[in-house]
Amino acid sequence: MGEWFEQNGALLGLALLDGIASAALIFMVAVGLNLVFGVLRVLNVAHGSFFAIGGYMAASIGLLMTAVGLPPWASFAALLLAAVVTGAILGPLIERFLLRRVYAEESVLQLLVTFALFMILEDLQKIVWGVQPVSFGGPVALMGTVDVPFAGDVIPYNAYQVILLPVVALLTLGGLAWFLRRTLAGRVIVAVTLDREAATAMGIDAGRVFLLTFTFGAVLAALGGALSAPTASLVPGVGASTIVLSFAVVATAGLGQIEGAALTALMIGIGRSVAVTFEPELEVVVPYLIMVAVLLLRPQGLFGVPETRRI
Amino acid sequence: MSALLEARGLRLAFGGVKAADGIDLAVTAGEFLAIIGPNGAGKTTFINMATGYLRSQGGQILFDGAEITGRSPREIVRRGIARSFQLPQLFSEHTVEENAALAIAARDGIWSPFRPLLRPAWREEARDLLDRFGLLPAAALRADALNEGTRKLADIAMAVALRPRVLLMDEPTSGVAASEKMAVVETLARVLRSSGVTAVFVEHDMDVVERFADRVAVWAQGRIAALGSPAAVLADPEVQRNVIGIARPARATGGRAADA
Amino acid sequence: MRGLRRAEILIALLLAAAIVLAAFSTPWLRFVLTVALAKGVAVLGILLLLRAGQVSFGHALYVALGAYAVAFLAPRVPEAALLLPLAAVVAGLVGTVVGLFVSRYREIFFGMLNLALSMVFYSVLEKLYHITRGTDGIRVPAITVLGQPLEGSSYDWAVFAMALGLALLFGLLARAYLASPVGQALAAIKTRETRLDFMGVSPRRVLLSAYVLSAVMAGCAGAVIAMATRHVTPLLAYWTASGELVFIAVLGGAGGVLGPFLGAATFELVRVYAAATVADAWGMILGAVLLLVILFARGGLWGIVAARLGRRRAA
Amino acid sequence: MPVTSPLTRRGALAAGFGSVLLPAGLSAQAPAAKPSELKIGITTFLSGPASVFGVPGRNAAEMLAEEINREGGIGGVPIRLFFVDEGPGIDHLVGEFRRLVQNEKVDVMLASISSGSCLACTPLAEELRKVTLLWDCGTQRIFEEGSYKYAFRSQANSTPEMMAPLLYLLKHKPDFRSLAVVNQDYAWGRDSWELWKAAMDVLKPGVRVVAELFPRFGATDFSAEVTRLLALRPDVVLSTSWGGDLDTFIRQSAERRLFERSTFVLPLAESSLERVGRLLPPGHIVGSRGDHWHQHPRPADPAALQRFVANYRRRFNAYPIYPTYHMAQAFSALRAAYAKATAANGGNWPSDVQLAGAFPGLEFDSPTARLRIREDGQALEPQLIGTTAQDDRFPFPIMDRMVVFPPETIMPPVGQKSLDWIRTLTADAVSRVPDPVRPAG
Repeated sequence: MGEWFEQNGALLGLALLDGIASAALIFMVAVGLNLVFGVLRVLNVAHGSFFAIGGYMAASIGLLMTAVGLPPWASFAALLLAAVVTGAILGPLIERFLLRRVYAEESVLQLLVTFALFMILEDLQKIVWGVQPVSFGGPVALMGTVDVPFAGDVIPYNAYQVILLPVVALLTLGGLAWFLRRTLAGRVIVAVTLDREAATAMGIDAGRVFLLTFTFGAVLAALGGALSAPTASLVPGVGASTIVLSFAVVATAGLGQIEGAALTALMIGIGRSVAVTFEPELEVVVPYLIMVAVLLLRPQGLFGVPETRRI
Repeated sequence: MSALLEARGLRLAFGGVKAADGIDLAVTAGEFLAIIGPNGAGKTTFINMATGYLRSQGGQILFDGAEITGRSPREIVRRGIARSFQLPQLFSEHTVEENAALAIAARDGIWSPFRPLLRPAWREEARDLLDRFGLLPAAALRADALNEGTRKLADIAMAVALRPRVLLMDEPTSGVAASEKMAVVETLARVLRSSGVTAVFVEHDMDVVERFADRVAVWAQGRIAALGSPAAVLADPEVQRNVIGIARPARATGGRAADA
Repeated sequence: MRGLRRAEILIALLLAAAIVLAAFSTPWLRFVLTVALAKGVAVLGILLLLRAGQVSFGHALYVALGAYAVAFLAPRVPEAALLLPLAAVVAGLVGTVVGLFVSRYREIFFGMLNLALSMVFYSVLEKLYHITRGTDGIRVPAITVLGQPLEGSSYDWAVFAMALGLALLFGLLARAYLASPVGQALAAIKTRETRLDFMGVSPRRVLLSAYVLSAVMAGCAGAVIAMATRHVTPLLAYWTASGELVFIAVLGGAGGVLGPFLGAATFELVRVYAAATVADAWGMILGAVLLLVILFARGGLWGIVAARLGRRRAA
Repeated sequence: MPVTSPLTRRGALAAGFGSVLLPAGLSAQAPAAKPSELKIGITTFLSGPASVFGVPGRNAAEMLAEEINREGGIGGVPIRLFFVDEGPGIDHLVGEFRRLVQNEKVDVMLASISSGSCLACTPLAEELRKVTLLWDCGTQRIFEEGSYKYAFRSQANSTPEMMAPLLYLLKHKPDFRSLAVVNQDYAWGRDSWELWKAAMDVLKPGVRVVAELFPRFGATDFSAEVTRLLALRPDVVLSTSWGGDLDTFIRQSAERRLFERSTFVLPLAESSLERVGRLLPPGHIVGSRGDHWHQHPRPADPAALQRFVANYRRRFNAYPIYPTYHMAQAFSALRAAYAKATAANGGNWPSDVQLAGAFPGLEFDSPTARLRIREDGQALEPQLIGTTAQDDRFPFPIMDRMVVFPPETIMPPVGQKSLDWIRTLTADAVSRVPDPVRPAG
């Protein structure tokens, strides 16, 4: 073991860096989904569409800003703007006109409503943005690289990926934790997550909480998409692969748990990059293996509270 | 007489609250034992422990001489201890008749995948059972369409359908309209006596206790504070102050025993 | 209620006759309907789990297992009458092992564990490239049907008949199962699982029985799909294929065993017509159809039929 | 618009449902009267990540159909196109294939981008006795493992597409000692690596393969892979990826200066050049799955290529990429086959069998070369490989030191399987690599 570390310790360190960067993105998307699931109890498949549309929107706005000659730093504003625009338009529309009509229905119907929506939005993206890969590299180029020493050499990393993304993810985590625990609106959300009946019985307007949470979740998904636009190319189907991964995170993390989502994202991100370094063929199944392993040990998810079966 | 169901030094605490603090209680075969006591004293906890829903932190539970401490609810019910619930636990998408038939099926074996649940024999037994509880008019109604009193009776009927030797009932008359309460109790008593079931029930209504119980146990702060015949126990000034004093006024004003 | 159950059989026979007629009059429909019937059988399994309130997002695993079982065994056992039960056994065995694990879980955990396992299987199919040919898939060699080496349209007819036979068989089986105590206990899992425990019934075992049955059904469906398309690829196990099964279940309606078949036929035909009209936006059309059904006909297509029948009876 | 009208197609579909049609088998023998229109079914990706190729392919088909119809059609018969999406999977594809043949009565099918789709469609073509041109899929297995009377391929296959870049590398960068591969995790990614590895082991034994990475198809982040490659410092990085995957891989490699450490071999990068632009630095080896590029150094008919490129750019605001050339090849082959079969039939319109009979030995023009279909149904298509270079006329890298490989030198003869043939190769193969073409003018 010690010998192995001597040989591979540095490699492991590099894998950790990559893992943290990719975990940051996974977290950004999954935490929104988990929040929405915790409060509305709707597993929102269209979350993947929000991610994709947020990404496309960021690329469009960013390229537009560059075209009209705005300074380079404006590209960061483009990312944020894209997320807010996407989430604040799509979120309330969908919650108000679709989800609200099926809250009383069985969960499979709610889920299928979002699935149908996902199929529709998927084709809409193709109509609006076409099928050719779209990307927007501005912010990455702007931030440049940081050199990490390795074996008498250096490995350049994108500052955007290893510094900005983790910082944004940490700020989001911290901000969310503060919001949920220290503010009234946040406590209301937590109350609804823990016990919807009791919360509504106490006079909480569940409708408003749902609307706010859903919109907030949509903004987070779109932000995830916008943040990935500078490093990845957006193609049709990118939303689909995002949503499966986010589902896995939610199930592993536990209902509505933001710290759970963070830890799960970290495990998946690092697990995958370690797999790429030492056992590449395992990379694809890492999220699923982690989920199965966690649920074997903790059937309610990492941070899930075992639901007392009330009698 | 030997005890059919017996607790020895049973202990369970939630956080700092002691629901059972060394309980010794023996239920004799054939008797109706009422458990009374202030809210939160641990009465329901006793039922939950005896049926395997909660695991005790100390002590033993014996049924028919064999230890059942820590067994699963399924195993305990198969040995002959059934229970009913303070909040009725019905299958809300099924009719009352189907609920009863499911209980009968659970007793006789549900693994007959090619014969319908409502096969003639079970259907007849279900209807007979419902008839004895006066539930026949509601047989075809979905369980989620019933009023509270009917749900309560159906809940008990399902437990009775299992043909237990001991039936543990958690507030069998809460939620039943005051005007019907005594009739319900009569029905219940008749059904249980005729099938020779031993009954333990948690109850807040002292009229019901007086009428129904052979013995009364007073549960207070996780201990059995008093045990004896209804007349003796209910006359105890200590009991009157601590337990009945809480329950009586509620009944006088609302016409109902105070719910949990 | 009884009347509706009898009407159900009548409608099933009418539907079968209509399908045969359509397959007879229009050769290309024969294939589409074969696949639709097969998917209907798989969806029937989904419906059993839906009765217990559980949604599996991984049943494509069993469809793919059945299909690959046929593809791998056909060179050695080139007989449909043997391949079909073999596929069912393979799916049933895997279903039992997986079921023992997932039947402990409910709701999102149940759904996602199923999804995870099907995705792991998908990856295995892709990774074991030298055995499975990866995404290129495997061609199913020519097989005999009841000893007859068939070709062209007579082979297609045989597979169609097999699909129709399976649909009827499993339709009746599922009907009997759902009416039985175990089947009724499934719905009890959804509404009040703990009570089952206090009645001495293991909810886990009840769910397991439905799970194994659903795996067998999906396996048979996969076998028929393999025999009909004569080419199997890992895409059969992808999560979207599982999603499609749930989609069809909801579209058809979970209220009766005819729902899956109504749903599957509608799904396939809408997709064909949508694809013929706007080849690159069929997803949007399917999505819109599903939305409309959920918003305006919550019982699905079977719900609409049943309501019509009920009204006529009442009138 | 002469191409498709949704309304009439829906009508035709409705008419087909319920009308009693002849059994499919008869269509091949049906008397061949000259039809009023020539119906062509085309399967291509219209959804999912592979629509990156599928949609340009369809665009090219629509453009070509219009051009052909403006000139009076094929043999005087206007053509009409029917598109099928490969995205939903094999069962949908097979159903649509049957519908087009049996209900829409298409005369010819152009099948598939995905090799899996082609493998499913070719036997179907035989069963339905319908001429099917494999217009884009790559797998060499089809004509090496089976023989077909109705299926033909109007472009090269994976073997020459991998042999050409390997030989180019061996000729122009002969002293590399280590190599890493980063291919998409699906059949093409695995297949292309298997071919490359087998040939490399024969032609340059002893190359150390330091990493075999197969990231998920459709992956959006290659950071871990790039890190691994930066740490390993292989002399050569091979990637047969394409589409969004390749764009992202190039982008992340460029940002992290991996291009400075290793020479990249990207056999499909032609399709990404315009999008990745200057991110892809000079000095790396790229190919285009065939003999096509808008700056082709020596096209057989420069005017034809220019016209094709200009028309496509005008219409779709992008340079044509290899699927569009492949589509043009399929149309050209079809046109030539109809001409040949009609001539052989005494000037009368050919039946399905007669049309099929025209393909073996058929010669036809691509925008850049004259191609021939061998007797096994496989076309002989040259392969163009070049090295990236900067050119101020373009906002993206162009190819320099371009080599056009004659097809016979980079693929097995009829009847021999690729891996068997590869084992017979000698170092001679490298010395026979042609010199780079000097662009005319």
